[in-house]
This record gives sequence, C-alpha cells and structure tokens, in this order.
Amino acid sequence: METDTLTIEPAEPMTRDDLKADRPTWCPGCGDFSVLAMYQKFLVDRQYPQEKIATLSGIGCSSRFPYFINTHSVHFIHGRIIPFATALSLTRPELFPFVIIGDGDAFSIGGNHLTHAARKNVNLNVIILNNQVYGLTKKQTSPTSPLGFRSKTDPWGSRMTPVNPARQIIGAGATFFARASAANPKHLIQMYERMSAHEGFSVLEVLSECVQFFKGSFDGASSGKGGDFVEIGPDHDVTDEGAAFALAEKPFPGVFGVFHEVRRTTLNEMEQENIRAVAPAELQRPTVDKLKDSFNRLT
Amino acid sequence: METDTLTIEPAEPMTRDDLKADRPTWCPGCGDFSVLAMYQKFLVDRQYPQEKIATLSGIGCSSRFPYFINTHSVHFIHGRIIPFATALSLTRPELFPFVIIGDGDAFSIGGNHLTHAARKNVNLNVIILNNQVYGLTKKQTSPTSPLGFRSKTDPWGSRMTPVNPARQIIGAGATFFARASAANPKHLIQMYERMSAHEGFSVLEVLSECVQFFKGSFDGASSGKGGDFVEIGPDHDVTDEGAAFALAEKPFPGVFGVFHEVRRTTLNEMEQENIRAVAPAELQRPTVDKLKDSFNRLT
Amino acid sequence: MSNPSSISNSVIRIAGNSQDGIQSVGTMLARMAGRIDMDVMTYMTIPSTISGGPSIFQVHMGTATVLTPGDLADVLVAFYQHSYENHIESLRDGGVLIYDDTHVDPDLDALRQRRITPVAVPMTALTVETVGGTGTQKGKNIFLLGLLTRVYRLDYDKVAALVKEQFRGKDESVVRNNLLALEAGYAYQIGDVGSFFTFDIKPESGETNVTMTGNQALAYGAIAGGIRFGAGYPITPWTEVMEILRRELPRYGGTFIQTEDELAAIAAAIGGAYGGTPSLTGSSGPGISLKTEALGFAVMSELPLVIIDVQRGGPSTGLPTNVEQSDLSIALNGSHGDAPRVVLAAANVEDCFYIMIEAAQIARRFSVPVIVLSDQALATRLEAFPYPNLDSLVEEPSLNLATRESHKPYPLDAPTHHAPPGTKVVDGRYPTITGLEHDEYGNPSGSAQMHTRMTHRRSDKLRRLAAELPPPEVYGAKDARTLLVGWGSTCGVIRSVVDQSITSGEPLAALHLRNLNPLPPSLAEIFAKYDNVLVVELNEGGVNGCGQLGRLLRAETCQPQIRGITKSDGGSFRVSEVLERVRGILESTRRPATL
Amino acid sequence: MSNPSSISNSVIRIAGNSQDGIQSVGTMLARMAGRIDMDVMTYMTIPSTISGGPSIFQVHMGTATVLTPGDLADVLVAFYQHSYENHIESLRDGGVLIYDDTHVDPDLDALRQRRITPVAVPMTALTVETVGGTGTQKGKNIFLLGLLTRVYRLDYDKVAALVKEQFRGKDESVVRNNLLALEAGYAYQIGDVGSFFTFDIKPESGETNVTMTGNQALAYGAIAGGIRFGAGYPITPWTEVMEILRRELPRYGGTFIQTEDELAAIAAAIGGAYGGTPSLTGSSGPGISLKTEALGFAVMSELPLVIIDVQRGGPSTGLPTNVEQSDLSIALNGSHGDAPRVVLAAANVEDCFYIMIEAAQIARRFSVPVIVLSDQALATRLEAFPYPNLDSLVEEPSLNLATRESHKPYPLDAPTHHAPPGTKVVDGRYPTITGLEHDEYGNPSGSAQMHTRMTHRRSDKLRRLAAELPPPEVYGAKDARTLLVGWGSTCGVIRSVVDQSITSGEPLAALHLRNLNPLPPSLAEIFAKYDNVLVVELNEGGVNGCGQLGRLLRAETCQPQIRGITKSDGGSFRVSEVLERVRGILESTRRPATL
Ligand SMILES: Cc1ncc(C[n+]2csc(CCOP(=O)(O)OP(=O)(O)O)c2C)c(N)n1
Ligand SMILES: Cc1ncc(C[n+]2csc(CCOP(=O)(O)OP(=O)(O)O)c2C)c(N)n1
Ligand code: SF4
Ligand code: SF4
Ligand SMILES: [Mg+2]
Ligand SMILES: [Mg+2]
Repeated sequence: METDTLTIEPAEPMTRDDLKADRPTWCPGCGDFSVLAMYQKFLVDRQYPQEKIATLSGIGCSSRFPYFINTHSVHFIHGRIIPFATALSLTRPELFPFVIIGDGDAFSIGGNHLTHAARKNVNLNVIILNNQVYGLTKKQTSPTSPLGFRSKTDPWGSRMTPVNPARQIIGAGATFFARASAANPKHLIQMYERMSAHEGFSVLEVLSECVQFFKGSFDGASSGKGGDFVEIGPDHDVTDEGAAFALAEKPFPGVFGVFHEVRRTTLNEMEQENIRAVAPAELQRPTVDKLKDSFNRLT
Repeated sequence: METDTLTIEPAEPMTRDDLKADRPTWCPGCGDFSVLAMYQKFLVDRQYPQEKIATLSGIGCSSRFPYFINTHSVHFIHGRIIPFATALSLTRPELFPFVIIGDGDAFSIGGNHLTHAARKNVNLNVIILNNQVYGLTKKQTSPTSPLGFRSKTDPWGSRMTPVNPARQIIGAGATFFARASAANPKHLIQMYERMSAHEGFSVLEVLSECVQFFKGSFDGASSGKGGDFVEIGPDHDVTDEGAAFALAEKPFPGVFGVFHEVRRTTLNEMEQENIRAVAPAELQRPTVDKLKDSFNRLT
Repeated sequence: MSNPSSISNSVIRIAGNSQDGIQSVGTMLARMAGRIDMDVMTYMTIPSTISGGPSIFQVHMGTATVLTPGDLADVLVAFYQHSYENHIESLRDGGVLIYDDTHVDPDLDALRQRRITPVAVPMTALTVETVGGTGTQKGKNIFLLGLLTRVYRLDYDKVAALVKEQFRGKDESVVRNNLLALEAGYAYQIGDVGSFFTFDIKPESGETNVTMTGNQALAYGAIAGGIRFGAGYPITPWTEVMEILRRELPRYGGTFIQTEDELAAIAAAIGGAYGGTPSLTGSSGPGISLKTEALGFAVMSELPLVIIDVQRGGPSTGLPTNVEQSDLSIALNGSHGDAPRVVLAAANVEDCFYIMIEAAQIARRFSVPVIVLSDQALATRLEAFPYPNLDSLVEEPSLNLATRESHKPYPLDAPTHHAPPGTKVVDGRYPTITGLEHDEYGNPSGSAQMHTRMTHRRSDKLRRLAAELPPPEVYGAKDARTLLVGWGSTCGVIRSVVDQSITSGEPLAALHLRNLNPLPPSLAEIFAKYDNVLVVELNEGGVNGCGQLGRLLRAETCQPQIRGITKSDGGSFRVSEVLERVRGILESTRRPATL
Repeated sequence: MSNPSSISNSVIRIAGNSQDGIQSVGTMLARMAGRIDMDVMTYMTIPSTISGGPSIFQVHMGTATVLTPGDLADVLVAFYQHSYENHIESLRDGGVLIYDDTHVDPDLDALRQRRITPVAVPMTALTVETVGGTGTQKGKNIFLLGLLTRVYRLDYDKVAALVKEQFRGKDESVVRNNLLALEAGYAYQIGDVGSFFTFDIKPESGETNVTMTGNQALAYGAIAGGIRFGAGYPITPWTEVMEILRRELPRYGGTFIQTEDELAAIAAAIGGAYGGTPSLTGSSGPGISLKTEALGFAVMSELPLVIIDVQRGGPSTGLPTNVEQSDLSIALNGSHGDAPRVVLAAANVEDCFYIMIEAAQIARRFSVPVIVLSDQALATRLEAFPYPNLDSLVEEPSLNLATRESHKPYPLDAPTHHAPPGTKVVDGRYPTITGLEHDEYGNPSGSAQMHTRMTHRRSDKLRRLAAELPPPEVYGAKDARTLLVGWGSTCGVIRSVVDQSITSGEPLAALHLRNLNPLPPSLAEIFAKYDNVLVVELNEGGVNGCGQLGRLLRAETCQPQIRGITKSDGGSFRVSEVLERVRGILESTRRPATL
C-alpha cells in the first residue's frame, strides 16, 4: 500500500540533534530529563528510520515527551493511549511506536486498557515513568504512592495499598516486564534495548523522581544518595513467572532489570491470522468485486 | 441521623415469598435462576432486615437481579456499579449491599473499578456470574471466554488468553475470593455465607451457564454431567496468597471453595479514621459554627 | 376498500413467537419482493426476553412506491391466541385474517362486523403431518410462506429457489423438509383467494434490487467508503454492524477489533486514523456518551474519523430495542468546549449505504470526525433498493506516505492534510498531533491570537462543507402553505403524509435533512415561504412543541412559524398519526384568526 | 486622569515570577482590602511550567463598586526586565511604575511621553540587606507589601497583623524576618507618594467581608448546602474544590474520595445520593465529557446530584489554565437521549457560594441532577463579599428513613421522593432504581404510553422549576435600545460596560442569567422591547455571531435581533473591548437604515 514519490538522498545517520525538539518545560532536576536523553540515545543507537518512530503519550508531566522529541508524536488524552497505540501497532506493523506515560495515566484512569492489552499481548512498548505522584496536577495521591505519602488529597498520609506495577502487569499477562531508574541511565538504556527486542506487550517501569512534589522518593535506589541499586542477577529465569512475582514482592526500592520475558502469540499475529485465512487470490481481488459477491447474496 | 416515625409491629421473620418480585425473564434453564434462588434462601437464612438489603447490578442478563428480588435494588449502568456500591458502603455502613454482575460487566468495561476497589479493600460483597460470554447482547466474546470459543465477534474462535478471575482479583488485592457454581446450590449457599462473613472486599465467582449462547460450558464441573466438582480441601491455607495463586492455575474446570481470605484495613475503616481524627466535640458542633470558623479565617 | 379489489401494494403482518421463525419467513418474503422488482419495507418487534417470545414481522410490498412499513395490515397471520388478540386491531376493515386454528379461536361475529375474511388453517397440524415432525414446530413458517405464495400469486419456483438458498450448506434432509413444507403450504386449499383481493404484479423491469437491513447497509457502505479499521464494543442495536465488519474486513485486508469498552474503541479508531487507515467506531446511546471525550480530541487534533450512532430509546439504558431520534443533541454538542464535527443522518436503508461512503469522504477531505446517525428502526428494517453502481462508487483505499518537503499539521493558511507516521519530512521537523491548543506545528500555545485563529480554523471546515451543499429539495405540493421537515428514518412516513395530503385536498410539502451539521444553505429562505414549518421527529418537544431538530432550526433561522410534531413512545410515526397531528396544529393556529 | 488626583479605586498589577511569591502578596493585599470594607477583585495568570515562571497578579480594589479585575493598571510593579516589557502596555497613561532597578532598565523617555511616574526601588538589594538573606529573594514580596501599604496609605498595623496570620505556625524567625521586610518596605523613601494620587479610604461600615476564590466559595457552599459525600478525580482548575472538600468534609462527618477516574467519581456520587446522602462530583472539560453517561442515569433514575464544572479552554485538553465559557452546550445537552437536567451558572465568587446551596436544594426538591458552571477565571480570582448570614442559610442535613406505608419511586401523579435503602415499606414492595425505561415501581416497561408519560414527567420538573423563577431583572438605562445578555463570570464586566455606557451617553442595559436550564420566564417579552439583544460570552460565535447561549436564546424566543459578542482567546473580556464591539455592531446595524 505504501507509495514513496520523492526520491531521497542516501540517508545520513540520524543524530541526537535530529531528534531534538522544544526545550523541555519540566522542573529543573526532574527525573524525566534523563529518561528523555536516554530515549534519544537509544533511538540513535538503533538507527530506526526517523520517520518510522512514533512517540505516543497520554496526559501528565511525563506525557509531555511528544513536544520534546522530534519524531512523529501524539499527545493524546488522559489514560487512553494504549488502545490508540494498539490500533497503530495492528494497522502499521512496520512502525516503531513507543508509548510513554505516567503512573497515574497508566494505573489510575488507564488501568483497564493496560490490563487488557497485556492479556491480549499487543505488540507494543510501553514506558511508564513512575514518580509515585500526580505531577502535572500538583501533588495528589497516585495509585503507586507509598503508604503514608502526604498529598493534597491525602493530607493525613495515604493509607491505601499501592499498586505493585510488576505484579499487576505480569499478572495481567504481559510477556515482558522490566524495571529501571532515571538515576541510572546506563542501566536504563540497556532496558530500552531489551524491551525493544521483545515481540509482544512489553512494559518498562522507570522510577523517575518528581523533585517538585516528591523529592527524595527514590534516594533508596540511588547509590549516589546512600541507597542501593540492586540489579537482578544472571541466575534469575525470566521465563519463570513465579520467580518474577517473587522479585515483585521485594520491599522498596526493589530490584532492577528484566523480571519477565516469555513468547506468546501476539494480538497482531492473531489478527494477521484472520487476514491470512483469506485465500491470497481473494485478498488480491479488487474491493469492488468482493463487495459484489456480498451484494449478490443479498438480492 | 436516622429517624423512624411510624411504629412497627414486632417483625415477622422474612420469608422467601417476601423476597419474590417479578418472574425472571431469563431463558429457561439459565444458570442465573439457581443463583437467585440461593441468594433468596441465603437472605432468609441470615434474616437481614429486609429494608437494609440492597441488590446492586450493572447491565447484562445477570444484572437483571434487581427486578427479580424484592429488596431495595439498583439496575445501574454497564461496568460502574462498583464505585456506586463503594460510596453506598462508605456512607451507609449499616446496610447489607450485594453487587451482582456478569463477567463482561466485571472484567471488560468494569475491570478498572474492580481492581481499584480490591486494592483499596472496600468493604463490599461482589458476586460475579461468569457464563464466559456476553448473554444480553447475544453472544460476543467476553474476557473470560475460553480459547477457541466461537462467538459473533470471533466467528473463527477466540484466540485471546482469557482473564483468570481468581488470579486477577487476588492479585489486585481482594481480601476474599471464592468460587462456586450455579449447578451446585448447596455449595453456593455456603460460599454466600463465607463471603458475607468477611470484612473487606469479597468476590464470589459463580459459574452460571448460559444455555442460550454457551450450552454445556460448565459440564466439566458438574458431576451430573460427567464432570467433576472438586472442592478445595481443608488443608488449603486461605491466608497463603501463593497457595491461592496455585489453585487459580488449575486447568478448567478448576476447584471450588474459598481460595483466599485475609484481614486488611478496609477503605471504610481508613475513611472513618479521618472522621475519628476530628475531636468528638468538634464533630458534634453544628455545621454553622464550624463553617464560621472557616469563614473567619477568610476575612 | 372492498373485496375483491385490485391492489398494487399490500401489508402482511405475521404475529407469533420469535421462535417460530417469523423473522426468517418475513425476510424471505421481503427478499422475494425485491427480486421481482417490487418496493418493500419491513418492520419487526424484538421480544422482551433473550430466549424469545411474542413478536411480529410486518412486510409492506408492492409495485407502487413503498415508503413505510404500513400503518394497517391487509393480511394478518396469527399463530396464537395472543397474536390474534394483540394484533387484530392492526388489520384493516375488510382485510384477511389467516390463523392457526390449533391455537386461535377468533370472535367471528366481530370479524364479520369489520368485513374481515377469516381463514382457518391448521398450520401446526399440517406441518407436522407433511414434514413428519415430532410436534416441534419447525417448518411451520415455511408452510406459511407457501400459503402466502399462493395468496399473492408469487412465482413458486422463485420462492422455492429462495428457500434452497436460505438452507444452503445445511443438511440435505433439512432442505428437503422445508421444500415439502413450502409445497404443502402452496397446495393447501385456502378457498377462493381471488375473493380476497387481486395483487398486481407488474412485469419486472430487469433491474436488480438488493434487499438488506440498515445495519447491513452501514457495514457494506463503510467497506465501499474505504474504511479498513474499526473498533467497537457490543450494544444493541449497533452490535450487528460491528459483527459484520469483524467478519468481513479481513477479506479486504482490514481489521475490526472488539475492545474492552467504548472509550478504548474510539481511542483505537483514532489510532487507526492516525496511522493513515480510514477508521471508524460506533455505538448506541450509552456508548456514544462514553465516546465524547475522545471525539473532542479528534476535533482538536484534526484527524479523520467516522462514528456511527444507531440510536435507540433514551435516556440512560432507556429502551434498547425501540426507536427514537433523541441523540441529535449529543451528536451536535457532545464533548466539552467548542468542538465542531460533521453530523449526517440516513433517511432509509439505501441511504445507510450511500451515507457511509459520503461520511468517509468528508472525514478524509476535511480531516474531521463525522457522526452518522441511524436508528433502531432502520437497523432492523429490510428494504429493497436498486443495486448500486459499485464500480463507480468504490475507491480502493491507499496509504499515502509520500515524502514531504516540510509539513505543518495545522497550517493557518491551508487545510489540514494528515501526514501519518512513516511519512518522511525532508526539512526534518516532524509533527505533533495534540489535544492541547497548539501552533501550526502542534506545539502547545497559550497565545490569545493562536487560540482565536485555531478555533476559527476548526469551525471553518463546516463553513467550507456547507458552501458545497446544494439547497435541499422540497417535495410535494407547489401551493402548500405548510412544510413538514424531517430527518432520519421518518423520511418515508413524511413523504407518504405529503402524498396522502395531496389526494385529500390539504396539500403539504416536505423537506428532509441529511446534513444536520453543517445544515445546507437556503433554509431560511425556504422556510420563509411557508405559514407553517412543522418539524417531525421522534424525541421530546419543548418550546413551540419543537424537538431537537426543531430547536436547532429555530436557532438557525429565528422563524417563529417553526413548530414541532414530536413523540417519545418508542415507536415510529404512522402516516395517519402525523396527518392528524398536522391537522390539529393547523386548526389551532387558524383558530385565533377566526375568533 | 492627571496627578495628583483623588481616586476611589485602584488597579495594581504585580509582574514577576511565580516563585517570587507574587500570588501571596496579591492575596494579602486583597484580603486587606476586604477587611477595610473595600470592594476587591483579583486576576492572576498561571505560569506555563510546573516549577513556575513569569506570571502576574492584579488587584483591583476600592470603595466604589469593583466589578472587574480592571482593564488597565494604575500601578505596575515590575520585578524583571521581561515583566516590564510585557506589561508596560497594561499600565494606564499617567500611572505609576515601581520597578526593581537591580533587574529592570526602563525606557524613561517613553514613560515620560505617557506621563508615567517611574519609581526605582532596589527591592532585591534592600530585602537582602534587611532580612539578611543569602541572595535568595525570600521576603521581597513582603517588602513590596510594605511599600504598597505606604503608597495606598493603608493601616500599617492591620497589614502587619495579616502578615502574622499568614505565617502562623511557621518558625518564629520566619515571622520576624517577614515583619522586618514589611517594615523596610513601609519605611522606604519612595518619594512624594502624594504626587501619584490620593487614594480615598472611607471609614469602615463595620460590616465584615470575607475574601476568597471561586473554588473556595464552591467548596464551602457545598458544605453549607448540606453536601456530605463527594467523589472526584484531579483536573485543573477543578482540583482545588476537591482538595478542600477532601480535607474539610470529615469535620462535618462526611467523606470525599479520590477515585480512579471521572467515570468512577460520578458513579460514586450517584451511589452516595442513592444512599440518601447529599452528594456531588465535579470536574473540568475532559472529565465532564466522561461523566455524561452516568449523568443520564441520574436523570432517568431521578436521583438528586450536584455536578460542578469549572470550565477551562476547550475542546479536548485545550487550554487548561485559561478561561472559556464553552461548556454550556455540553452542560445542556451532554448525554444521549432526552435527558433534562438543571443548569446554573455562578456570576461571581460570592455567587459561587450561594449557588451551591441553591443547587443542593433544587437537586433534593426535584430529585434531579444539577450542573453548576463556574470557570477558570472565577476559580482563581479573589473577591471580597459580605459575610453571609450563615445562621439562616445552613441546614443540618439529615437522613430521612421514615417508614412508608407504600412507595412508588416514579409515581405518575406525584413528584419523586427518593426512599434510600434502610427505608421500611410496610406494604412490602421495595423500589428498583433503574436506567431502563420503567413503570411506577421501577420495573422495565416498553409500553408506548409509559415512555410518553415518564419522558414528560422528567422534563416536567424543569417546567415546575421555571414556574418558580422570578423574571430576570434588567440593569442599567431605562431608555436603552440595546440589551446585553450575559452568564457566568462576565457579569461584572458587563455591568461595568453598562455603567460606562450611561456616562458616555450611549446608554445600554444588561440582563444576567444564572438559570440556564430551565431559563427564567418572560425572556421573550423582555427581549422584544429592545432593538438589539447582544449576548456576550466567551465561546465561539456562529449564526449572527451567536455563541452557545445566544443560540439557545434564539431557539427559545425566535427573535432575530439577538446577536452575539463572543471570543475564544483564552482571556476574559475587558470593558473597553466589549464597548468597542457593541459600538461596532450598533454601527453596522444602523448603516442600512441610513443608506
Ligand atoms: C480525563 C482527564 N482527567 C484528568 C486530567 C487531569 N490530569 C492531567 S495529568 C493527570 C495525572 C498526572 O499524573 P501522572 O499520570 O502520574 O503523570 P505525571 O504528571 O506524574 O508525570 C491528571 C489527573 C485530564 N487531563 N484528563
Ligand atoms: C456503555 C454500555 N455499553 C454496552 C452495553 C451493552 N451491553 C449490555 S450487557 C453487555 C454485556 C453482557 O455480558 P455480561 O456482563 O457477561 O452479562 P451476561 O449478559 O452474560 O449475564 C453489554 C455489552 C451497555 N448497556 N452499555
Ligand atoms: S512536577 Fe514533578 S514530574 Fe512534573 S516536571 Fe516537575 S519534577 Fe517533573
Ligand atoms: S441469554 Fe444466556 S445468560 Fe441470558 S438469560 Fe439466556 S441463558 Fe441466561
Ligand atoms: Mg506520576
Ligand atoms: Mg456473561
């Protein structure tokens, strides 16, 4: 179906400058800066054709990525980018779409879409920037806010059991789940690589500190700040779901790396099945002829 | 706050006749009949004051309960009865609300509300009538439809991994989960008892055959039909989440009984905490005086 | 009418239980009518329980134009006593009652007074005898089809061919039994059918008709219009459209997915459109409300999208299996902010097909969401219409990824043409598609001037589309002082009203609106010519009795002679009902003058 | 105006970065004005990044009526060069510019030409010196407050008391440092302030004012109106209302919960209402769209509910921190089917308080959802208004579970009075609350007659409410030929326009609508008296320039002299802007007559 009318010069390699767009409006020190920088570096490393990259977001500070990266981008509505991206993935398999959203967007208003996409194993990369708070709306409790967190909607400290992203997403059927931190860019970029190499629904949770409304939240995971960044060891079997759940239960700050990776038929493959079940000759026939078949049965 | 102006005769015990309302419009043979009959029997056994029972549903065949039972009832909209019931539970703790919904209502459109209510441990009883199909809209794939199920939206047979209710609900943080079958009323009523005795978010999944659109679906769980109804043994530790997950992984038709039961602070208790944190004398003061305090600070 | 008369059109109402297969016999009758070049329109009721129950199927067919499913029946078929009792009033005086005397015991005196010819047929017994059944009533409907073939002097072989097609793929014995039942019905000595009436069957013109429901026409229209991706969630009466598309789209290399809810469905459809694939979503009542947030995004981000609303009775869960035209307001106004979108409404089943092609074109040309309104009556109604000229209508969709020198998604001086991802932009500046107010490149902008200009840009699409629309045509009497205005599925009824008014000496004219947003030009001038402009619609009347369209037209033209004829009873209008309401209004407006 | 003049009112614009605490100094100034019985209204902009950035806070205060935050400033305070450059045009000719000469280098020539008095104050340096700071600029705003106390000759002790209150609970040293800064500002030799202008301060009347924002007023109004349960999801600018209620309701034995999304929030609010607790939900733009499905249920099931919509710029994500009045259409029409609900709009901050009490009462009396429209301008604006008579306004909510002999939730011959669960019904028949069309007991009914009557029953509530409403009052010139019509937060601007028109010899009148659905009676008669009815609103104009209210009024009254004055630029109207637009319309409509 593709048509490419202009002839193009032999492509120069894409550089990080090519990917730069508006200056980020995040607060100075926000963890999202590093996630963006590493995203750009990762794209350059991989040398995806620039025009085939799609950066897709919902609403939130983290969801401002589309303005700060020079790719085809979408700044959609709050909580619904997963079904949007599902359609893009199904209909345009040759693209490289990346969904980048916050913890509120992913787990609060968008929780159902995340769960169903995981179950159906949509071929999609989802990066969740978890700062354990609603940043853009200025400090309300998020589903990942820890017990005791004082926000404007829990001035006395939240008492609700937070969502455990690993547990919820693996439990829902995601075939890839990894965890990284904005404070450890080297490890983060490795996780981008691993995630993008996986075929199927892939989620990367990135702890990304909100310096404005939850300062110090992730010090415990930062060796530079007296904490510990514990990587998952080589003896962890990523295909063992039980082992992944066990890692998920580790107390804060938990562990980092790939928790889970298995291969299961993707929704994309299933839907392609339906098309492939049509005889190739039939598929090639013009629309008008096929429509006539149907109409003839309705005379 | 309650006022009771009429004086009432000493109450006669409530009978099943008192609870009868319109004749159910379900298809003859539908599993929901037995779930209704046992619900009535259970209410009579417990002798809840009739006026304090609330039967709350979404939309679907199963969600027609409100018309077939003579209690305060609500036939709400599709997928949203959980937050409705959450509010009722929080604001009217002296009532006995029961949510009764289908698998589509619970896991498809309503999935996010179920998950969050489980996480927050709302004190609520939720009965999910799982027939693994959309009944009311006449045979589309539901999130619990098994692999290979041919529906009007999957004429070639569904290929999506179905939701595993036990795994999803326990995983989300429900403090009670049990499983029963409409075809085994005696066991079903025991499960009603267990569920209602639990303080916190309690889910009872009931396999309830849709004879119209998925006939024979649960024969495998019915001893009368050559299947096996396997009850969970007395050595299962209901407080052991891992053990509950293991039970959840048993292949169809799985096992029946209480998978999981633990005690965790409920949302109701947390919200009462916020009220109790106000000095009792302050709570008793008239609204107008308290408002004046606030206004005086705003002069 | 008195017997025997020669009639060109006839209304048959079959009343029984849905389990008796009355829908399938009615469908075959309608299809047969279509095949022999008659006009046809059907009407059915949906039983209140899933497993079935009392219901009717009515077929209005004939060689003269058929515009409605018919007010009163010429022939009533009653399978049961309840069928007889509930529907005998729908049979015209002088009509024919065919009843199964195993179950029905009619009041013959009453019938005689109404000059109704009662015809007792032991349908159950004869079917069992013929087919050798076990007392199950399978085949009874086909027996009836044979009987009606006789009554209406239809071509037996053609009917038999239709029966064979119907059971194609089924077991040999099934086909044989049904043909036996057909033959038995045809052979049954019903008495002198000539004494009932003579049914005129004109020689066929040789042109081919197709016979389908509104839901089918919407689905095939979508395919013809180039739609290749869709997403939806089941809800009555929209569901069938998605079921057809789910089944059919893969044959065209396309995909339709059932999502977890309606919010996901429209998000997916927008994602499909973003990818450059013509996409749709749809729903009924409650699902439409759920889609309005994302609809606003499609407006703001200027993506092409088609949204079908098969209306049903509202509000809330309302009356899922009844007709109502009460979603016009949400179609026009649903979503916060100023969110201009195109709204079209199909006038009949044929139009369901053509309007989808048009909707897809408008969505693409103007990069705008287009809402197509149908309703429960159209959804379930069969109509025969001329085989469309598919060769000239159907466009093969193609994905345009032509490289662009530079690209602004929201240019202030030019229309938007969406560049899907995969499009290379030589100057290296890639677009952001956004729901925030933005500048020409899609970057957020809070500038006063930008919001003013972008707001205008979005509504200007509607002004440009309006400028292309021809002024609507007025149907009916040239000298009429009263104009009926309608929209959607009531088109045929209103035309019938006009036709009848002309013969009855109180001539009316009518104007039917397919374009509801933007409205076509010249409405004010047209209305100004009439003393009365009566807007006929199936929703609730407010000021001046005006319903949702009436209020829109009053806002648009400020002409106080606009009044409403509305109702909210879950049914469509009958011709007689509208005539009566028109007379009532004309009398009441005349009265003050004569006092 | 030339210096020195005696002025009763003054507009101060403080321009800097949000981090400088300009909002808090502006708030203190406004509160001070309220305390000494002046009128006051403020206006602020919200920086485009979370961590802050350029923004302004403007205070209009005085002893004459204050109806707007002011078009042009009398005094501009500029902290930075960008503040000076971006806002010098907002300072009136002849005004006073106070600037921090550490950062600002003004064009003195240009100022002279505009007769502006420049006052250089080394604010940063002096604050650091006084407070002994470390170069952070804390306290600079309080220094400025001291300076302004001198300029406006405010009572120093009262201002100092306010500062103490502001820092109540903070560390001793913080209070001390701020008082030092205040004193330094007050003591600073700014020159002959008497040469700027003389600010008239009338003796206080002794009446007490409260000073708050629209969001605060909505929240406290809800509590006063008896609301004891609420549910919401954060979104700008609604969030603050829910934050206040979340914090405050427990003190009243009530609860407010943050839900997972807006769909859950309204479902919960309806659940609360079902339980017999007066309940609310609210949101802005996108969240309002998401609530419309359940809103239809509240209409159908006839449950009392209050829904707040703090409007912002639309469509879609739009302009979250700008003002717009573009949600009127969705407030009136959001949700499928005919779903009549009450819509009220607050005219100013004071009204935000009273309208919530009214909304709660209407919801309860008519068992109907009531939408209250506020907007971003009201939400963030401070106004001083007379201390309400809380004793007579506040009702203690009570749960009525009185046993009933029998109970029909939807009686055809009487209004609905919801019986919450816990209510014993002696005849033993308990009600079903439902979104399906139903009979009197709430059982599903597809009967034509029932749907007709129930539909009427639901809209009849609005007719009954309308019958109670007084005809709206016309403000302004008796002999005016032109009527301005407004709604919502533009009330003050429109009154100012009328006031100015009277002195300028082209007298206008104005009518402000608080009840938008149902509309108050007599509008047609009132409008008919004017040659021009100009509907002023912050949304996009269509036919005849009419915006969303304008179109509604045209539909309602069919009077073609209704025209619109609208804009969509994210800002509120300025008085001069409206005057100019009015003149433009009057000229253009006059012209044909003179040709
Ligand atoms: C339908 C809807 N509801 C609410 C909002 C307001 N809103 C914007 S972002 C956001 C949450 C932000 O939190 P998160 O997703 O964690 O992103 P962060 O800002 O922390 O990166 C909310 C509630 C919205 N834009 N749309
Ligand atoms: C918002 C909305 N979407 C869709 C529907 C249509 N609908 C009614 S019931 C139902 C699903 C029924 O399945 P389930 O919940 O499993 O109940 P069952 O009928 O099988 O008992 C659907 C999709 C609706 N009423 N409202
Ligand atoms: S508010 Fe928090 S998440 Fe948002 S930009 Fe600032 S630091 Fe980052
Ligand atoms: S359709 Fe299925 S679920 Fe519904 S009533 Fe019939 S048997 Fe029961
Ligand atoms: Mg966050
Ligand atoms: Mg089901």
